[in-house]
Amino acid sequence: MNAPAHPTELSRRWSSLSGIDINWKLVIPALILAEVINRTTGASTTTLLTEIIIFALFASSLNLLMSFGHMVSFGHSAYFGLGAYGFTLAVTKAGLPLEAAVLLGPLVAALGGLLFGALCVRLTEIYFAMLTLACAQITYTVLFQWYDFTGGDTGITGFMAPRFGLSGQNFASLTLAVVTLSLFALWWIVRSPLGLSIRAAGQDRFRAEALGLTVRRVQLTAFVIAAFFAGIAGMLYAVLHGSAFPDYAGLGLTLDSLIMVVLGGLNSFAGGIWGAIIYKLLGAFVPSLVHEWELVLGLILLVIVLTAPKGFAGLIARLGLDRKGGR
Amino acid sequence: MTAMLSISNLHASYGKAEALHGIDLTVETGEVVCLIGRNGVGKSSTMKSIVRDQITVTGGEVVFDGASLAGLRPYEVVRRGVGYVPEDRRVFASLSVLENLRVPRPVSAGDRRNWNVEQVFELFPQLYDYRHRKAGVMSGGEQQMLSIARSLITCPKLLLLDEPHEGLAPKIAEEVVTAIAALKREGVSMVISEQALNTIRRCADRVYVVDRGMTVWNGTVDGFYADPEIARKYLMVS
Amino acid sequence: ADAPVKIGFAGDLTGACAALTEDELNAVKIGVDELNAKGGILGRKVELVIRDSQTKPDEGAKVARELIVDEKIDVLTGVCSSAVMLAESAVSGELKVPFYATIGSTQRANIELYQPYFWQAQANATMEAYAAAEYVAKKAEWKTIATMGSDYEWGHTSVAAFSERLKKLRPDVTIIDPIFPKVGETAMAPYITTALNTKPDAVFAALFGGSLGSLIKQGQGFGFFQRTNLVTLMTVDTLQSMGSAMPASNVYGIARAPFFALEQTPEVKAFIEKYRAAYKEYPTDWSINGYDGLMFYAAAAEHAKSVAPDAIIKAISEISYDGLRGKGLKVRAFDGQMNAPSYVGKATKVPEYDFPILTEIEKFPGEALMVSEDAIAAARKAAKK
Amino acid sequence: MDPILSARNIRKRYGAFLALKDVTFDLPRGERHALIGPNGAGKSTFIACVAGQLPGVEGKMIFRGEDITALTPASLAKKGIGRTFQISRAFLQMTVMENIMAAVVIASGRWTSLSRGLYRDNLEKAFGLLETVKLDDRAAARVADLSLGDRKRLEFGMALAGDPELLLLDEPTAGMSIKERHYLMEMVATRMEETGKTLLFVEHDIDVVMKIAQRVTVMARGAVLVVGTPAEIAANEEVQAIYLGGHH
Amino acid sequence: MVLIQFVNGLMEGMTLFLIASGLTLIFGVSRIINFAHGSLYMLGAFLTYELVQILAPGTLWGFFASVIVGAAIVSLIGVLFEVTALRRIYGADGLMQLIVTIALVLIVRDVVRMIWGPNSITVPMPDALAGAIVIGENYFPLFPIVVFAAGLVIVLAMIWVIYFTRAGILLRAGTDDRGMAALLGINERMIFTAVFAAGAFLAGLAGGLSAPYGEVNHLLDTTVIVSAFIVCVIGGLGNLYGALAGALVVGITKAMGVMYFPRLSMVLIFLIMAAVLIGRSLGRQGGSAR
Ligand SMILES: Nc1ncnc2c1ncn2[C@@H]1O[C@H](COP(=O)(O)OP(=O)(O)OP(=O)(O)O)[C@@H](O)[C@H]1O
Ligand SMILES: Nc1ncnc2c1ncn2[C@@H]1O[C@H](COP(=O)(O)OP(=O)(O)OP(=O)(O)O)[C@@H](O)[C@H]1O
Ligand SMILES: CC(C)C[C@H](N)C(=O)O
Ligand SMILES: [Mg+2]
Ligand SMILES: [Mg+2]
Repeated sequence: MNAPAHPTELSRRWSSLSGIDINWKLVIPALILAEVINRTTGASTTTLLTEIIIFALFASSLNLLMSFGHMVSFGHSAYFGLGAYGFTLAVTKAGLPLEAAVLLGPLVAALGGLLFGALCVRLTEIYFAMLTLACAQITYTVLFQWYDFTGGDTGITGFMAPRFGLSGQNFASLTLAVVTLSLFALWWIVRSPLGLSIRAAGQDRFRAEALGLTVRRVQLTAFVIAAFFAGIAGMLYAVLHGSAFPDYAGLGLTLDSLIMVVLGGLNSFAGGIWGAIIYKLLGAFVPSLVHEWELVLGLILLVIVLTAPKGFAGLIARLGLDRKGGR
Repeated sequence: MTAMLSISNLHASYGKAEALHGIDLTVETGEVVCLIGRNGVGKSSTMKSIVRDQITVTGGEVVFDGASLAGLRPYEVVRRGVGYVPEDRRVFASLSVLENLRVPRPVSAGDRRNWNVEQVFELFPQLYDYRHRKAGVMSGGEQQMLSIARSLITCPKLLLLDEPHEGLAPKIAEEVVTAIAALKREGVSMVISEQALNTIRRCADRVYVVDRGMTVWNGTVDGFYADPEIARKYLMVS
Repeated sequence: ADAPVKIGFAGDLTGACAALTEDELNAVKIGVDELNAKGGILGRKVELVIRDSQTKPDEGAKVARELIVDEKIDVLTGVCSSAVMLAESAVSGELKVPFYATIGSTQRANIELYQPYFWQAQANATMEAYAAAEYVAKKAEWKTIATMGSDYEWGHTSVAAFSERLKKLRPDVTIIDPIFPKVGETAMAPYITTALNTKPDAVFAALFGGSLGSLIKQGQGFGFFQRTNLVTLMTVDTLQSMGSAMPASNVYGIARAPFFALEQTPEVKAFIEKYRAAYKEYPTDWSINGYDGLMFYAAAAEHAKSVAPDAIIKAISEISYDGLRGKGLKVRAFDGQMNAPSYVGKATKVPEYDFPILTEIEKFPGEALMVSEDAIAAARKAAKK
Repeated sequence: MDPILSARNIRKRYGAFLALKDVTFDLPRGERHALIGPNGAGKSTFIACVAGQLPGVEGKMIFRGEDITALTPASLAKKGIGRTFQISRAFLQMTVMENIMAAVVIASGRWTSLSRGLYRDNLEKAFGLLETVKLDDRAAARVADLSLGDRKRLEFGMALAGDPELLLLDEPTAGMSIKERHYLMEMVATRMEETGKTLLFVEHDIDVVMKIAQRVTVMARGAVLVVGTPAEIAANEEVQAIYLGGHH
Repeated sequence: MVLIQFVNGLMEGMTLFLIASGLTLIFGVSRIINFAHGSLYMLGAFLTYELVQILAPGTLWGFFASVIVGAAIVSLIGVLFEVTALRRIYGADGLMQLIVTIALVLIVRDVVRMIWGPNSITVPMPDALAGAIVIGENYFPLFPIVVFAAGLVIVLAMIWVIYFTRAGILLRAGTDDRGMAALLGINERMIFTAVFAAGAFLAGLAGGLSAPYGEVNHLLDTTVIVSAFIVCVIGGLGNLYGALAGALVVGITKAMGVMYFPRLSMVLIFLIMAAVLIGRSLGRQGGSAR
């Protein structure tokens, strides 16, 4: 029917068909805005900003699994915790220089992801989720109870100057840079053939296998990548506060990250970022405004979910504001 | 004869995407009407609009048995006497065959035939043999039989059959045609979506050709075959 | 007028420590009102700024930082959980703002994690366990003691300290290896069975909250309180919530500041009345500690004639303070530990109250329980390694 | 002729039910072979056995001289066995184009690639497949939004992406109009013929079988009933009795 | 000792089953992971506390009446929640529903705290159940035995309804494909509301029944929900027989674990869960591969 199209014509058509595009018109002002807020406001806003940035990465790493790999993890905090402890212990126990410790944290998280992931990808759906939960709880318990090594439930504090001794603002800028690069890497992965395979494996494993994809291996790859980036987030968080606690690998943080991804918008790359912004802002302001903050936060969550059942990114897409929120 | 079903200028969409843009369809009481058309033109969507399955009706009228179906939920439509066999079968995978057949709400059929489990087993003996098997593990054809059988138990006045022969071995397909003919004799009206019109030729009264979300032609089966131009225009792969 | 003196309360208002912290905060509010009625601290109004650390260390560190940097508080307090306490203490040390604890009580804050802007305005966990050991040691007929503790820092520290002191005092006593139910465990039957199996004369249990209540309630079905004695943390809130479910005898409780056991000075009576009027219930140990801790800070400020951090830190070890918990409370400069007393007594139902109280109480002055400076120094050195 | 696929005494049990009873079957290289039989005869089960999708299969399966009995679906796909499913399967939340591209990428074996150059290299092939199955106007549609017939076509395209040595089609044309059935099956047949590849397909439309297949195997109740040319099969009385019914 | 420990385990197992049954029921039918299950349990306990005081504290009938009335109120609350919130997002991703139930957790926790304060309360044990059966040196506490019996009754009732009545068939049909159930004339919304009512009732019942035996405070929700999940997962979510088996396995292993692996108190059940999950091979059914 059609005459064979010109190669550039083909690639133009392809990119219009496979777009999870970066909307530079939104991203660049957002980055500038973040930096301006950082430089012009007080210390606690800077801390909040830094946390939002860190959690944007954490939630996005989970989002890689959930939205693209269709692997719902109920234990993603494990890798956040491993990143934080990997870094912290590298400093306190191994006495490594900071540069090395900073790398070690995410690597430990990735290793944890490899170990646990190898078990978890043998299962699917809710059972996958539950095994990730079990793995995270085991991680949490080890951190909680291994006093001699991890400091137990009171965590590790005071081992170094928080933020490498940088000023809050400078550290916020550093975090912004690291997270932006990481998010870019995640985005690159999602758009690459690997990302396509991850999505394929998640959507129909039987179809994917019949095409020749070793589904477990792809899923394990995704798991390790997600763990690695969660580890970067955990490491940054430990540096920010100059401490590490077992809670970093706890159920609470897992739930937070889930809420972020879902609130932000499943099936959208930007979902994790939106979620981190919204949920962290709520978490920062609601408790300081009302005593019954859990009640109010619960109600707000309810309202958000009921008005935007596709998450915030879905809402944005509906308003036609953002191409990133596309699919 | 009064119309059992009359659809006028029906528009319907999935989310934002409109799939039907003007379906007109009338089924007289006791009549068997066939929907034909290429893939993706809206045959299934038409049926789904009648029972409000997944699709949202955005315009037009659907009158069934003298009353409008507007604003009804699927189960209410079905309780008024519409039976539906979806194209993708949708058997309850974790239920046994027997349990699948116990799902439909038993209705009193009035003067129509009161289908019960024994009777559908007579129609499809293979189902009886496997009555304790989980529906999800049955072969494709077996599932199709079950799906048809299940809808019969709702004792419908109007039966919507979306590609009922799909996946059935020729012999069983033949039996289904016989059953359709029998149902017709009992006064059940039917809308059948069918690709292989010749299978259904024996019992169909009229044919509607659907194209791009609209009904573009209707007439008797013989009329359809008399005019090869129609088939060329609307049924050929583009 | 001068700017107000700001008290930053970064407490565990939600989460596992909520109940204790709320009692503490209630009393702190009374204290702030009293101070303001008297003209404030150094003539400056006192202002309370409250944040919820959610019983999460990182959240605690964050709100502590926010209070110090943005709210410019003069002193930080409020924590209950030891883990949050350590996290906030680190921030206090980094930003050099005084911080004192009135509930959270691990001794690690005095040892390797000590920083000079911190003090514990209550007996720490180790001291309380020592008090229990002293009390138990006097029960000559108790020869076998079983031990258990909540499976976290506080439970482990307490059991270890108790065993260590008791062994010293009573070499003839057999101490059974401890068992550690997980934090918040409420299915205590297996632990009860295990403990009873050793036929102990008493069981020392470093438990609180849900685990403790469950132990007492479930124990009765096993004849626990006919077969043995229980020595455990028994603060006023626990006594109240147990109410009629408290066994008639054989329960011994460690407490920090049970209102009925305090010397009933006019101040104490007035405080109890005021608290009851405001909150329709008796003040708990946590309330009294919270109030006393605040007043101690006010006294230190008056003494130093300043709320400047270094002046305060100097003052706390110079003054001797007379509070609800008795006379002569002071903080040891070496590790920031206050010589606060501990109480041990027997839970008994009495007609005056609709909940059991402690009787046959023995009060242990802080000095008798505090770990010596040498020992602390040695522990610090050991931890460095 | 040396068979590309040779099944020896294949037996598959579902609980107490014996779905395949010692099926022995040889498929010559390059042949177009139809598998027919009553519903529940075990056709799909047999296809799944060949594609390695069922656990606990007894007997021996030999593909291009190699024992493949215990291999996983993915490794079989890499060895050159492609398939479609009776109840069509695709990546529902991806676009039609992405589905095809995923099939191409996976078939190329370079799924770990982070380079989008791989897409560029395969664009022509992907768009070609899209056109072959006549879905080019639906390229941007989410598969979940496709009609059932369109999904079937997509499956065709995906199965062809790996240029399999042996293509297994399980009722590939169900839900299509007669014209389309013939078009698609002829298209596949020609493609297989040109490249010397082998086709095994399950089909209930006897006209399609007659036209496309060189030989036909009839299964019933888990066993092979007869094997023969289409004409022989159509004339076989037993086949008529249990499968075709009186009408044909 | 081993025997008593085993009995302890059985008793705890049944309590766990009571907790988990409602969760698994709701999940089984609606695929919703009801995070608020622990909150409903907690409400059951607090309502029992209130009702016992109004009715007849200490008496057997007063206790059971309070538990049942309490559970009924919880059930109403559950229905209210289903109708006003959950129902509106059945079409959305399942995780959205999870978030909605998490929101409910937050709301209930604060409301409970506002009404009953943060301190623990004690529900008085009915006098008749306070004792124990003493055989030689062994004590078998009466109260858990009664809870065990109640649990058994509930298990049998649920199994009967779900696997042997048409109502049960409709429930399971709704699970498989709620839309299709509607297309066969079933008012599927009613099914879901009814299931939610039943699940909430079971949660309230479990909360009320266990209240006198442990501490009741506003933190009960989290502990309960985690153990309920574990039990359901070990048994296979949505599977009643499995939940029963899972509950007993967890109860008994925990009890035995105290004797044999005291250091593992915190992780033991997670280790069991992981082991069971890993042990369960990925079900590759013929149905899904055709
Ligand atoms: N669930 C859905 N969501 C969005 N769009 C849909 C959905 N189902 C069908 N469509 C679209 O609606 C149009 C009509 O589809 P329908 O299923 O009615 O076609 P059909 O005539 O039954 O075709 P076939 O013969 O292939 O079954 C198609 O273009 C299809 O892509
Ligand atoms: N997992 C299973 N458990 C029990 N029986 C099964 C299972 N899977 C398939 N069966 C039965 O095995 C028989 C063969 O099924 P199969 O799908 O291979 O048939 P088929 O020949 O492809 O039929 P159709 O033409 O209807 O697709 C059927 O009777 C089916 O019910
Ligand atoms: C019993 C409590 C006062 C112990 C406190 N939660 C701590 O961790 O120190
Ligand atoms: Mg259709
Ligand atoms: Mg088949």
